[in-house]
Amino acid sequence: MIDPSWISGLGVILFGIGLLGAFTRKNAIIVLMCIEVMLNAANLNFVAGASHYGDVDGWVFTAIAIAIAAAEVAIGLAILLSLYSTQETISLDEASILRN
Amino acid sequence: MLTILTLTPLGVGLLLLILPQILPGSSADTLRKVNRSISFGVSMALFVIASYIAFENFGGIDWLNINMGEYQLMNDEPVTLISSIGVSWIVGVDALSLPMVWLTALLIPLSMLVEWDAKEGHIFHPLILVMEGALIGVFVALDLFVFYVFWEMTLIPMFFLILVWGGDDRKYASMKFFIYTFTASVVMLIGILIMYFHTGDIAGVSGSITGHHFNLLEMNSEMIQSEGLRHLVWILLLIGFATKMPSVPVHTWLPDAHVQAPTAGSMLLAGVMLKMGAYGFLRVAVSLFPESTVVFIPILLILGMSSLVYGAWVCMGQTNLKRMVAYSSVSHMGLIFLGIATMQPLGIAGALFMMFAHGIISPLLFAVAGAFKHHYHTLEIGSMRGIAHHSPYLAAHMMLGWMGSLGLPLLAGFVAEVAIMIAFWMSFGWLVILPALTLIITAVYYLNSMQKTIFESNDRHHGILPESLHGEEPRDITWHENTSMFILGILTVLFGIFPFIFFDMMSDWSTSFIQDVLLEEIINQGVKP
Amino acid sequence: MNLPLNMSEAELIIPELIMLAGLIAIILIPNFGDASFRIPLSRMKVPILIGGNRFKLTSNPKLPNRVSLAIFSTAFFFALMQTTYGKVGDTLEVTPFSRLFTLIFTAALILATIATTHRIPARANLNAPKDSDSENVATKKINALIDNRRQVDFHIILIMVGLGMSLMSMATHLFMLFVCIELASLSSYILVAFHKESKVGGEAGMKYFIVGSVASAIGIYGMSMLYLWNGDLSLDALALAWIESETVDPIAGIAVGLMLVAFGFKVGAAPFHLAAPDAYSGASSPVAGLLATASKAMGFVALMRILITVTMPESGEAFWFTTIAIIAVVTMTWGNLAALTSTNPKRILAYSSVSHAGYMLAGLAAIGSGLASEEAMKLILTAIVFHLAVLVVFKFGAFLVLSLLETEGRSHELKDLHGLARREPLIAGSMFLFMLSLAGVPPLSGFLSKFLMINGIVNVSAGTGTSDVSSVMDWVTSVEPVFWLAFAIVLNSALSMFYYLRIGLVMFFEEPENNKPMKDALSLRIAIAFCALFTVIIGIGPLSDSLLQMAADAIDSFISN
Amino acid sequence: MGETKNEYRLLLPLLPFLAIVPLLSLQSDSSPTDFAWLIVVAPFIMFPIILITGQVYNKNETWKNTWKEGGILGLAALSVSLSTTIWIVYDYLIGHADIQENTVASWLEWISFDVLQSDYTISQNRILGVDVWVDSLTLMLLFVATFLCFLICWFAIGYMTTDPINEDSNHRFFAEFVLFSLGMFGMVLADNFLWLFIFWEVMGLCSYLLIGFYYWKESAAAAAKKAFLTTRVGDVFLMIGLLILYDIYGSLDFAVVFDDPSTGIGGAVVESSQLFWALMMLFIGAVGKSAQFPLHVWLPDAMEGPTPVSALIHAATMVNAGLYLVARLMPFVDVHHHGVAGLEDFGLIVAWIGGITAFMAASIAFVQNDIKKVLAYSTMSQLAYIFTGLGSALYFLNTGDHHAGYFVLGASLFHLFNHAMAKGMLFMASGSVIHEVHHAHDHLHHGSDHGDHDFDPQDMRNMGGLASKMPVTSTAMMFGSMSIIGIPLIGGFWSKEGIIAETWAAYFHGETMMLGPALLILATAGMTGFYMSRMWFMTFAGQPKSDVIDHVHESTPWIKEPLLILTLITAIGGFALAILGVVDFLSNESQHLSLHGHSLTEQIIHELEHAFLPEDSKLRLVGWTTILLSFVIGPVMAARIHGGQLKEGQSANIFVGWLVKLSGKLGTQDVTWLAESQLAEALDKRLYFDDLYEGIISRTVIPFAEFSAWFDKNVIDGIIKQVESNSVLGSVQIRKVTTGSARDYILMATVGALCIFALLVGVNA
Repeated sequence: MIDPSWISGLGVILFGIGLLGAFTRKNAIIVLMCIEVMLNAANLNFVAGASHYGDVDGWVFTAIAIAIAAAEVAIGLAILLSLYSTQETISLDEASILRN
Repeated sequence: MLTILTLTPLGVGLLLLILPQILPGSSADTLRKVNRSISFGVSMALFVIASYIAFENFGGIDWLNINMGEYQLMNDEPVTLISSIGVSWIVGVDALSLPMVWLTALLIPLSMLVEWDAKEGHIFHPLILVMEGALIGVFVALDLFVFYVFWEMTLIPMFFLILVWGGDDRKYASMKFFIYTFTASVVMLIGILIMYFHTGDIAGVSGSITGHHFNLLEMNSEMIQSEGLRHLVWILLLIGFATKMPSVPVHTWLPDAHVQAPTAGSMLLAGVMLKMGAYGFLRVAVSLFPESTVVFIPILLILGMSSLVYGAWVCMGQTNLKRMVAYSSVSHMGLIFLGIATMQPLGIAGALFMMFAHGIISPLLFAVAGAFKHHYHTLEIGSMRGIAHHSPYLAAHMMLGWMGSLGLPLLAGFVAEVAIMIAFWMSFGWLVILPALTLIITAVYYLNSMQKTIFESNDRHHGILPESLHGEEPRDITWHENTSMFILGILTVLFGIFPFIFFDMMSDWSTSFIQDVLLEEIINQGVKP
Repeated sequence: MNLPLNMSEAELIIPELIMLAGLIAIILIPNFGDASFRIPLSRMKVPILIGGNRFKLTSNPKLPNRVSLAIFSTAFFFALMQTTYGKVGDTLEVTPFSRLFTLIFTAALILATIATTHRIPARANLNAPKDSDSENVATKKINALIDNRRQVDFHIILIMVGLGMSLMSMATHLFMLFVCIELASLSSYILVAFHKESKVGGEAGMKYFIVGSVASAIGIYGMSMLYLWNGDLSLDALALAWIESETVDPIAGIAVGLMLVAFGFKVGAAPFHLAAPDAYSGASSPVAGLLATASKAMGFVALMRILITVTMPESGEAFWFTTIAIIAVVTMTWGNLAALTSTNPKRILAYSSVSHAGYMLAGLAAIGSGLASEEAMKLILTAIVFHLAVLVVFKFGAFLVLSLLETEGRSHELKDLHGLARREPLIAGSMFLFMLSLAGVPPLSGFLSKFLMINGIVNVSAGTGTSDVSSVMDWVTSVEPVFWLAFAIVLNSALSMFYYLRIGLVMFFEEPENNKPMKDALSLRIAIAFCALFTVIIGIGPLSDSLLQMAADAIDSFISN
Repeated sequence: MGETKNEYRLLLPLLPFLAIVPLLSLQSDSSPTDFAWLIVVAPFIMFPIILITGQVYNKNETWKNTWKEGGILGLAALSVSLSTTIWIVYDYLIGHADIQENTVASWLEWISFDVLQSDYTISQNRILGVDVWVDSLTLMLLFVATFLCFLICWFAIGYMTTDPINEDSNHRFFAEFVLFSLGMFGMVLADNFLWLFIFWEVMGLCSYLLIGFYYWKESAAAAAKKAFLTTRVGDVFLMIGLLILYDIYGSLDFAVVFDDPSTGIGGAVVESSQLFWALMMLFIGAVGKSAQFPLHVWLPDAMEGPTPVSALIHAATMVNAGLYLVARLMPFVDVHHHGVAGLEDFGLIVAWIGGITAFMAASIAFVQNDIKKVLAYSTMSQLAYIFTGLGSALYFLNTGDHHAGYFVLGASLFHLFNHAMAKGMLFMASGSVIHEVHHAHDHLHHGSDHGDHDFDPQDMRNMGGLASKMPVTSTAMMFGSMSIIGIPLIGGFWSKEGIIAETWAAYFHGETMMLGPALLILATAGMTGFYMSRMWFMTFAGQPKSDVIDHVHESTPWIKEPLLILTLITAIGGFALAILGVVDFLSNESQHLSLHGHSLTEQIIHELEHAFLPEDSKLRLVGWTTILLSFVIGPVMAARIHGGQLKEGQSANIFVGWLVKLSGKLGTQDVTWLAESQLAEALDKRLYFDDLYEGIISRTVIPFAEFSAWFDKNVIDGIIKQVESNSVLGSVQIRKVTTGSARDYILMATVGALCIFALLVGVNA
């Protein structure tokens, strides 16, 4: 059995990658992926916690979090589509009519 | 009675503002006339009530023997407004507020009369009525929360008066007026809140979730333990009140507001709104924090003196009639601080009378200035000469008002000046030379401005008309303006010759005020009377 | 078999159940039609009512709107009438606190629904374009048809927002709290992006979504760390663990910090607020109003849960005190400064919303200073809740006015407000009233709430100065710094006055572009009038008293668990 | 003026007013002093009536012809005042009322208040009220005021209503005139310093209004302003004086203050230094009002007002207010009656100011060509005489020589009386001259009264030889001038002699500082002889210097009667009063005017002896020097320069004819070299005082005022504006952070999160 701290350590790395990606990448899809990565980092924590405490709650949280992530992606993609249909870009930098 | 006096104009004014918008029909002109008549009628009725209150009481023994804390409440039962934080409706008047209430009730119909034919009259006159309610509310409320509410509420109608009916630069002026005074009064609000926080619960305001109340009558300085904090509260209050008065160096909103305001707005602004500052200062800051007041006499002295002297000098440098009159208000308000700083019953009575006298003289000044604007379309001193030919009545009113304001005996302003001066000499000796010399400066700028407007055309039959008239035939003032100014003029003379109508009452109040509130601190602080 | 919900518990959550039922109903009802199912092998047709040609009633495009209005109104009514409180399952608890927030949320949703009636107009009796129609007319007809089609979508999402928010206020479990917030948030992303045909609609939705998702991902990660730390995410357990740990565990501290980011985004605290003005100006006014009131209230509930219920020590300064205080000051100043020169009324309102978040955060900071007695803490919390409640009236009121403007086109420029007083004196008057209330001018309700806030801060701090000093300077130097939060609020109020008045100014001063009165949107007008009326009567008088009492009761229940 | 005969019926409305006082005296047993309020109230009531009626019925024929645009109404009010005054004066003179008895009784409790005393107790109910104070000083000045107001109002009806320039605005004149009378009467009657000051200021206002009566004339308006402001400077100091007095005595009532001036409120001993400053401040007020150096600049300019105004306000009444005030101060220094010792310096200062002004004004009068300006400087100079006299009186009283003090006090006040009568008359006469010359000019240049602006009807260089054309006026003017010069036996002689003699006496008494004033006024006596004579000769003797003069003739009766009455008083009144012991009466030494038990002849001889042959040989020398200077040298010089025979065929009446002839015989002297000298230039420029003041004001006051305005606009308000613009700038900057890119938002959020961590760690570490 893997020590939970390794798992959460991986989580920290994943979270860092996700966050870094979120504000360095221009492409909205990639940012969306980064968000997924961050959510997965949280999931890893839940999993680690569940195994550490022997608590079933953590598993449940993970499952629900995955569901939330799925919903988020669905909505996100839809929004990105509608953005693309009007502005023909999904670059975060270029879609900046609203500013100041 | 006072409740009626406060709420009727508010209610009727708001109703007149809103109802016609909802009810369809009736032409704009009819509406204007109806609204105007109703507003004027209501304000006259309120004036009658106010006079009744005033004359019923100031002759009576009860009235003269007011002691601090034994207010003659017109409305006996405090009504709880917001029990959760201890707000209740307590109103009352004493010699400090009564003249102000009467003055307000007087000036409202007069200012309506001056702008009888204002454009968009269906809003104008009701707005002034709303103003009346708020102003009277400030003077009668004895609950600090309600006081503050009315205090800020006066800003709104005035903001509109300036914004909608003001001069060319009214946008800037109305914003400045509102933000400037609002800023000062929120600073004051902190002071009020510190006081509030230190009050204990009292019977009758139970159910307060905070355990505190706003009842001014139940507050005293002992409730705040820390002397430093007492001083801080006093200073916070002073900031709010001094800005309203206004005192140098926080006076610059006034000239802008005055120059841009319509005549009625200026009259009310100068006549009553400035007095709110002095009133509040006496009612709240001095009454509750006598110790700080005595400790900070130098501050009062500096503020008063700089307002008076500096204001007068600035007046001399003005070229705009209304601006000049506005600065003269600053200058005169300085005398009020000086009167309070003397810590003499006479000085305080003089300050009170100054509030009243300036309240009838300055509206006259502004009515005159407004008439210039109205009939000659300019306020530039020196752009015209010999106007007395064309507008003899205007010239006469100008003469009277100007003379009254420069403190000519037998006119109301003199009484206050001489009372303050006597007290000032008793307290500060030769320092009196500064205010005294300022009287000369005052005379200089008033005479100069008169010289350069109504006199000196070098032509027996014609004045030199301003270019802004564009060759129009100049007119004298209309009958409404004339009536209004005439009444103010008569009152100026009346209270100049018979000041005791209000002065004795004020004097008795001041005596008991000194005796009950300030004397102990004066002795403690070792201030030499 | 155990029912997941027994009757007594169901009674407690009637408003939520109504919304749930409504959600199902609003999905089903517009689909009712005369479709029938032929029993195989027979000629008998059984009407199944779903599909086919819709009935006249169910095909009416105005129906969803009415249904959702009815749902929110009933929910509001039941929430108002509720007198019994208790636990529902393990993760929900109905308290006066949650009920007050349900009221706030449903009230905001009612207003949003009314405004949407005119923002996304539904037109019954609309025909498809004919060949003879010109291109313009055809486009118009098609757009109207699209509007009709998506009526129901909008209201479904609206109800989901309501459901999420309402449940969230009851949550006693952190994970439940998060899930509910996600439900409401995800729905609100869609609402922001709802006007996908406009360029700004999609963009606003995208920004709000991306930034919001990042924030909530950070928050969830923080929550997961909290789980790692404690192993139990119910608020009670967390609070207990917090008290037991003598010093702040770094993991827990970081976890709370991460969650602050997520909730900070929701309330619009600097520097997490940046997407908010974009979202407000891109979204339709009703949605923006929803974000500024209900969504903000939701964020504050979460903040209060995490900061007060969980991490507030018994005595002494909370570890987050300085952070929140600084955020508060930065937030209010940033919001006001940015609004100062903005020319888009929605952005101005958005920034004003940011600054209001700052005021409320200042209140929270005052509690965190550890100087507050229980009384003072209650007072400040009451002030915050009261403020959130009255915000619905005047902030949403302002957005309603903007909605009215949107019925005739744009509301993105201050220019669109020019001369409103000439055209619509009452509307302009109401708008001015809302502005004054936002600025905190008495006797309006905005004043009362801000007043209570400053009052609370002063209450906490004014007693801290040394009492035996005689000079002002000594006192000033001895007073706890939290006292200056009151000054920060006051000075910011003065600063904010500038742009609030500017809106008044353009309405009353500038010449209108045209003099025509606006569209006769009666229900919207009535809603505006109601808001204006309540802005005044909640400011002073018995109604303000009872609302304050309600808030106080809510806080009592909030503190006690 | 054809309707001359009918004009008197216009006076009929006066009858009921004249009947008021007799009716009252019959009806009531009370002392006439109880009705003293009538003196003030009558004009007070009439003022608004005239003003408003005049404004409403302006241009109405009846109002114009029958009511003389309010003149008749004014006269009616003044007649009430006059008759009441006469009643009171009579009552006192016959000894019904006791002058010394004055009690504090407030007729009007103006304001009442309390004072926090230095022992921290509050005194109860101090009252500043007003009542009537009557003593000999009051009686004399009251009579002068009411009498002259009445006469000059009479004169004004004729003068003003026939002057086309005043068309339709005379109601304003009469209303202000009446208001002025109110101020003057009130000031004289007031029983305390405060009300004295109040009425004093009312007079100031009226002076302002009346000088600026021709308000459209720039010179008139400027003169009015100058008058008001200059006197205002004095008034402010006067007010400070009141404050000090009030602080010392706790009251401003004469009765309280004079009861025992050495004891202040609460029995405190009054320090002389304290009182000195109070008196000095009051004196500065008096200097301003009475146009003494250095606040004298306004009086010559004040001649811009209509001539009746000059006659009344700027010669006979208002300018005397300063003298009245100083005379009122006597009890403070009178060590004989509880006065405070050690105030000789005050007397010296008063005397010096008087001496300087007397000399300066007289020398400037040398070169004036405007007939009214000559009179104005003469007024200034004569008032200065009185000040010198009062200064001596103060000195004597304070050093304990109260006999001399009372004598010179009485003499000074007597001179005040004489001067008022004479100068009022002189101005009226000059008015008559101006009026007729103007008319003649208009007549000559028919219908073009706007055409010839160069012609100045007040310029004596346009006159000459008028003695034959204007017999009444020339006679009146001659007696008036004689009185002013101090020609023996006529009017002013009796008083002037006393002043000069006693001032010298003070010097002989050992006060070397008194030498200056004594020498100055002695010299001035001669100068007075010169410039008054010069004026007369230039106007009435010699050849006509302008073609206008041939058409001059005296016409309006309204103008003539007052002249005649005053001529009579000037010619013999002085002598008569001197014989009746007016000097002692005025200084409160005696109660009545009477022969003091002597026979008439005895008394005459006594007075003559006293005047011409005083016992002290030094004083005898001074007296004769004075007579020599003023009677011989001055007039003869003037006659030599400006005198001359009338035109062929013209003759003057016997009163003046001799003088004209005499002047013709004295020959001529050319003084062109003197007239063109630097000195004459300086005198013509009024010794540069006006330039000096104007220069100072335009270099200091006005720039400073402009600087203040600039400072207020750019610094005090500028700070506010700076805050505003900085906010706007900050706003623009901070809005730039919202770049519109979601990436940046996330970045900011991350930075924020890091900051939060930093804070959390930093604070808790």
